[in-house]
Amino acid sequence: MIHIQDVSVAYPKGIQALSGVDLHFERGEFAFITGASGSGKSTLLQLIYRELEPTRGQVIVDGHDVSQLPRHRVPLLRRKVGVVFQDFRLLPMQTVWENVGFALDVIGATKRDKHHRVPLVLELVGLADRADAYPDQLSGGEQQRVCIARALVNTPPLLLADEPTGNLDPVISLNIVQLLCDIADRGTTVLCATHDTHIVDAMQRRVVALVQGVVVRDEKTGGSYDAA
Amino acid sequence: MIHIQDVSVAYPKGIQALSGVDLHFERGEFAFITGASGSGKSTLLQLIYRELEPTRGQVIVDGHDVSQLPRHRVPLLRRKVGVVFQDFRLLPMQTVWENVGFALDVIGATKRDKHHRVPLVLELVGLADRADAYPDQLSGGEQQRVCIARALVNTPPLLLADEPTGNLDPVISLNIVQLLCDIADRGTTVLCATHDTHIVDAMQRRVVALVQGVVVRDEKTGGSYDAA
Amino acid sequence: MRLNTAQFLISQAWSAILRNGAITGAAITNISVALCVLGVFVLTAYNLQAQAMQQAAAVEITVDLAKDAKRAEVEKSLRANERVKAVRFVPKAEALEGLAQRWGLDFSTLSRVGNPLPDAFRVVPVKPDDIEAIAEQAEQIPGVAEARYAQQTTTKLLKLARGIKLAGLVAVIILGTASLLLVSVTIRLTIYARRREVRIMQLVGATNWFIRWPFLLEGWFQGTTGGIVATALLLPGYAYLASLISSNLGFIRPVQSTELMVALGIGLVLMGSLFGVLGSLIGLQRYLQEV
Amino acid sequence: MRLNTAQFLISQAWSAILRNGAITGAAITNISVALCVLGVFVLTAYNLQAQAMQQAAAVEITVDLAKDAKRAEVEKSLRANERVKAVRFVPKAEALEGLAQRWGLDFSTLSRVGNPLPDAFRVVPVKPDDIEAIAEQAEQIPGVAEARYAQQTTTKLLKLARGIKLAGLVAVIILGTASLLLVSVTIRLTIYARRREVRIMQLVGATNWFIRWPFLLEGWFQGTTGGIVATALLLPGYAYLASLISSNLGFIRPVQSTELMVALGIGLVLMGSLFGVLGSLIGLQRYLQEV
Ligand SMILES: Nc1ncnc2c1ncn2[C@@H]1O[C@H](COP(=O)(O)OP(=O)(O)OP(=O)(O)O)[C@@H](O)[C@H]1O
Ligand SMILES: Nc1ncnc2c1ncn2[C@@H]1O[C@H](COP(=O)(O)OP(=O)(O)OP(=O)(O)O)[C@@H](O)[C@H]1O
Ligand SMILES: [Mg+2]
Ligand SMILES: [Mg+2]
Repeated sequence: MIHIQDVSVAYPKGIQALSGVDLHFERGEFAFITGASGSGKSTLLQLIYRELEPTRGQVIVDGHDVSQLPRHRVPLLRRKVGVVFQDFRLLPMQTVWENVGFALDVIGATKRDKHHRVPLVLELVGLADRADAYPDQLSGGEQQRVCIARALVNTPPLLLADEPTGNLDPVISLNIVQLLCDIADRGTTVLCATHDTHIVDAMQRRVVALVQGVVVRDEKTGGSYDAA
Repeated sequence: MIHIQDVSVAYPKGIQALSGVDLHFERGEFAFITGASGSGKSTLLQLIYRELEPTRGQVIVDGHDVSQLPRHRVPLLRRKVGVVFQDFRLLPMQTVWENVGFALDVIGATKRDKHHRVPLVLELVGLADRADAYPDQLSGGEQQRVCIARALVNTPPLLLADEPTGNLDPVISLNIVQLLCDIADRGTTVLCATHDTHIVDAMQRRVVALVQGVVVRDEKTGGSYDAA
Repeated sequence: MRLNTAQFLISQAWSAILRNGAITGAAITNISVALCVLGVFVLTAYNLQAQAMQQAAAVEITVDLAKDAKRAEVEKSLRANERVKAVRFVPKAEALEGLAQRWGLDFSTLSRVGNPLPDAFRVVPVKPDDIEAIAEQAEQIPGVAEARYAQQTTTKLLKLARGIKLAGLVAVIILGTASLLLVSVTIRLTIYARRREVRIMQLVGATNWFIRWPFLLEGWFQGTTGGIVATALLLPGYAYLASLISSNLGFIRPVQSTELMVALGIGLVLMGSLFGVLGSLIGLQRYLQEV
Repeated sequence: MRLNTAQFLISQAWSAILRNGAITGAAITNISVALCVLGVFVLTAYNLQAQAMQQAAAVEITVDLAKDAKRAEVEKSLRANERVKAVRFVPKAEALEGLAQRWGLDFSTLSRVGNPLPDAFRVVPVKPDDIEAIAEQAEQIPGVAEARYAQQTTTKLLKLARGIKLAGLVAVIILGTASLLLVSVTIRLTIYARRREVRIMQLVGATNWFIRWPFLLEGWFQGTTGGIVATALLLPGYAYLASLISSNLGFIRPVQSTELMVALGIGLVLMGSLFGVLGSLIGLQRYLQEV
């Protein structure tokens, strides 16, 4: 599903966010991306939904080289990728319901479909009763859950979750990650960047660890023992 | 230092964020505020720096009733309170250096003072080499550390940290919280809202636990055993 | 685009208009002001030109008859010209009386020494522009001694009217451009305020047109409303001013044509819509550039 | 405010201007356009009024002498009036010749029957407004039979000039208000785009004035730059247009006074600064309202 081949990303001022990263993820695979703050986790995920292009190397998603994608095809790629952004990125003038519904509007879903699926995912993240609230009327964790709901609602074949539990308490966190695992088991590829060692330890799934932009560890199943 | 007396906060649409909260914090005290997502931690902190006024009850900070404060005195209160915001709230058009410096500019610090103290706190949070970056050129954890640096830089007598380690890896997290504890031991009152059970367990400090806006536990020293 | 999507985009635009109340209001204010100013300019130019034309239209041609002329035939020939609006016979006695009155002379003395003036026709042209041609043609008529008119004054006034027309056109084009600038910059500012939203929509997989439509509709709404407000301010204001001028400066007759007013109103509203849509397109382009 | 703080606030404003390049540019564009339009209006009104005054100024008073008048004494009395600019003697023969020419008559026949016209002085007033008073005073002078002038035309022109002056003033006031609106709404939009920043500053403990200063300076900068740009566009443009009109429509003499240009330029720049500052103040107030 995802083939990252010898990818490097350099930001201006000589900041090397990723160096020679080689990673391959199968369809339906679940993987944690761990690493210290600033080690390149978000950068890695941004490559996949093409918020960023690699300075060197290739990122192939679902058979297409992402950097070769013509501009008008980029939205099509993004519709196949659900993203939980580290900073949420909710539309401030839209309610929770509308924010989640937007991901369905974009793919041209019918009204009926929307009214069926939006409440479902809101229930899943425990926000059914806050559907009419605007993002700035929510707590940090609630906003994060809206973002998760939006990423899930159109059941994309690929799910990228950047620190999806940073603002959530341990119980909800575990539920959410369990949910992501279940989704992966039903055929969705899930990459989850996280710092939460508890969760990594609990799941015993594939772990990719980054240190200063270099993959230092990639194990099929594992804990967080040297993730930091 | 802080006296919260029978405080309730109700948001519109009947959302009761806090109910009858009675809490007292001494000068130089360190306390964790724990609780599930949406339990009212941020609301509690917002009362203290008067982003919010209680629907009922009194919040007394440093001898002044915060809701009675005339409008023009509010900035003076806020200068005595360093806040690590859950959503960072960095000025997007200012560099890291300027963002941190702004807290000093506000109190009219001299240029010399600024050039002395800003690098110091940036060093403390491990961002000395990113001083010239703008917030959107930083990773999530780096932004969070800038916010921490800004809260610390003018050594306020009161420090409120709302989920200060949500985007940080375990090692840095522990360092930051250790730093907060050290600051408390030197006489600053520190309240730290967090979900991180590791850290709460490691520190063995006062823990206030909220459940749906009600204080269910307040122990002088303790772990996180029933914080969720 | 499916009906479903269209519906969604319209509702999207409408709710954005409502929720961004302050900013929508600000944009509409700016657009109204810009269009209002444009309208004032159009009306001013139009009136100035009409005024000059009116003055020129007051000029008559005096067609002096030869001693042996056949009055009826000359009159027939003059009236045959379709560029002539009116023809009036002025006997030489009347002409002399007019002369005496104008110069404050004693008419009786003057008429005693014999009237040196000829009989004449006063000819009013349909269009002041034709005055020269009419005079020339009149001189060809047998029995006409001379056709005279206040040549200097008339050419001056005609030149002036044409100058004003040209200047007005140039001014309206310049001002139209200025309005377009004002409207599009204003809408660009409203989009700037929401650039983060545009980015988020892109990241969630919206195509550029999916993002554009609501903004276009919003721009269209703001522009059209601005045009309507401008018209609503301008037309009654102008009508009031015109009646004020008519009654206080009787000799100036401001243009009070319903057609002009309707055309102006429609013009302003259309310009508002067009500029609103264009402004949105231009304003968005920058943020849609980056994928 | 300590010098230190002042320095900081200025540098703050300056860097905001630079970093918000796009938005600063947009705001300056809008402000320039608004002020330019205002300037065009001022110039138009000024020229129209000057034109009407010029026309009125061309009117002379004809002072007819009585048969027994002492020419030298009358001339002395006329010249003694400080409201009189020029006095010219017109002998009756010259007057008759002029009359004959104007009416296309045979001068020799006319003069043979005796010249019925009196000797006269042609008097030019300093200010057209004084024409009535001068005529009245002239009639008091012994030896003067009558003082005549084209009363209808003159009063028309004077009324017109006054009307234009008033209308121009009203238009300039309305347009000034419109410009203020445009400028302040524009600046309000730029502030709207940065409302989050205002909130953050408040939460970090900045006083309202500490937040206001950089925005005021920015507004001042945008307004002043807008005024300068407007002046830079308007004055050369006007000079070009004026010379074009002078050479093509010789009888219209556009006002080409350096003082007027300087005053207009200064006026526009000052209005820009003032409106920029006011716009910032008004625009910010909303966001500073909430503590
Ligand atoms: N736009 C940018 N310009 C310059 N440098 C950047 C930019 N974005 C990220 N960086 C730098 O690249 C490095 C990797 O960033 P990235 O966001 O991938 O880290 P991360 O692993 O997600 O960290 P965190 O856990 O703190 O979110 C960091 O040092 C960051 O400062
Ligand atoms: N402006 C608001 N309007 C309405 N409801 C609000 C508003 N702000 C917060 N709330 C609600 O109040 C409750 C408490 O919110 P608060 O932000 O204090 O939670 P929290 O403990 O900080 O949660 P988290 O850990 O997720 O940040 C939540 O249910 C939230 O939805
Ligand atoms: Mg990250
Ligand atoms: Mg919170």
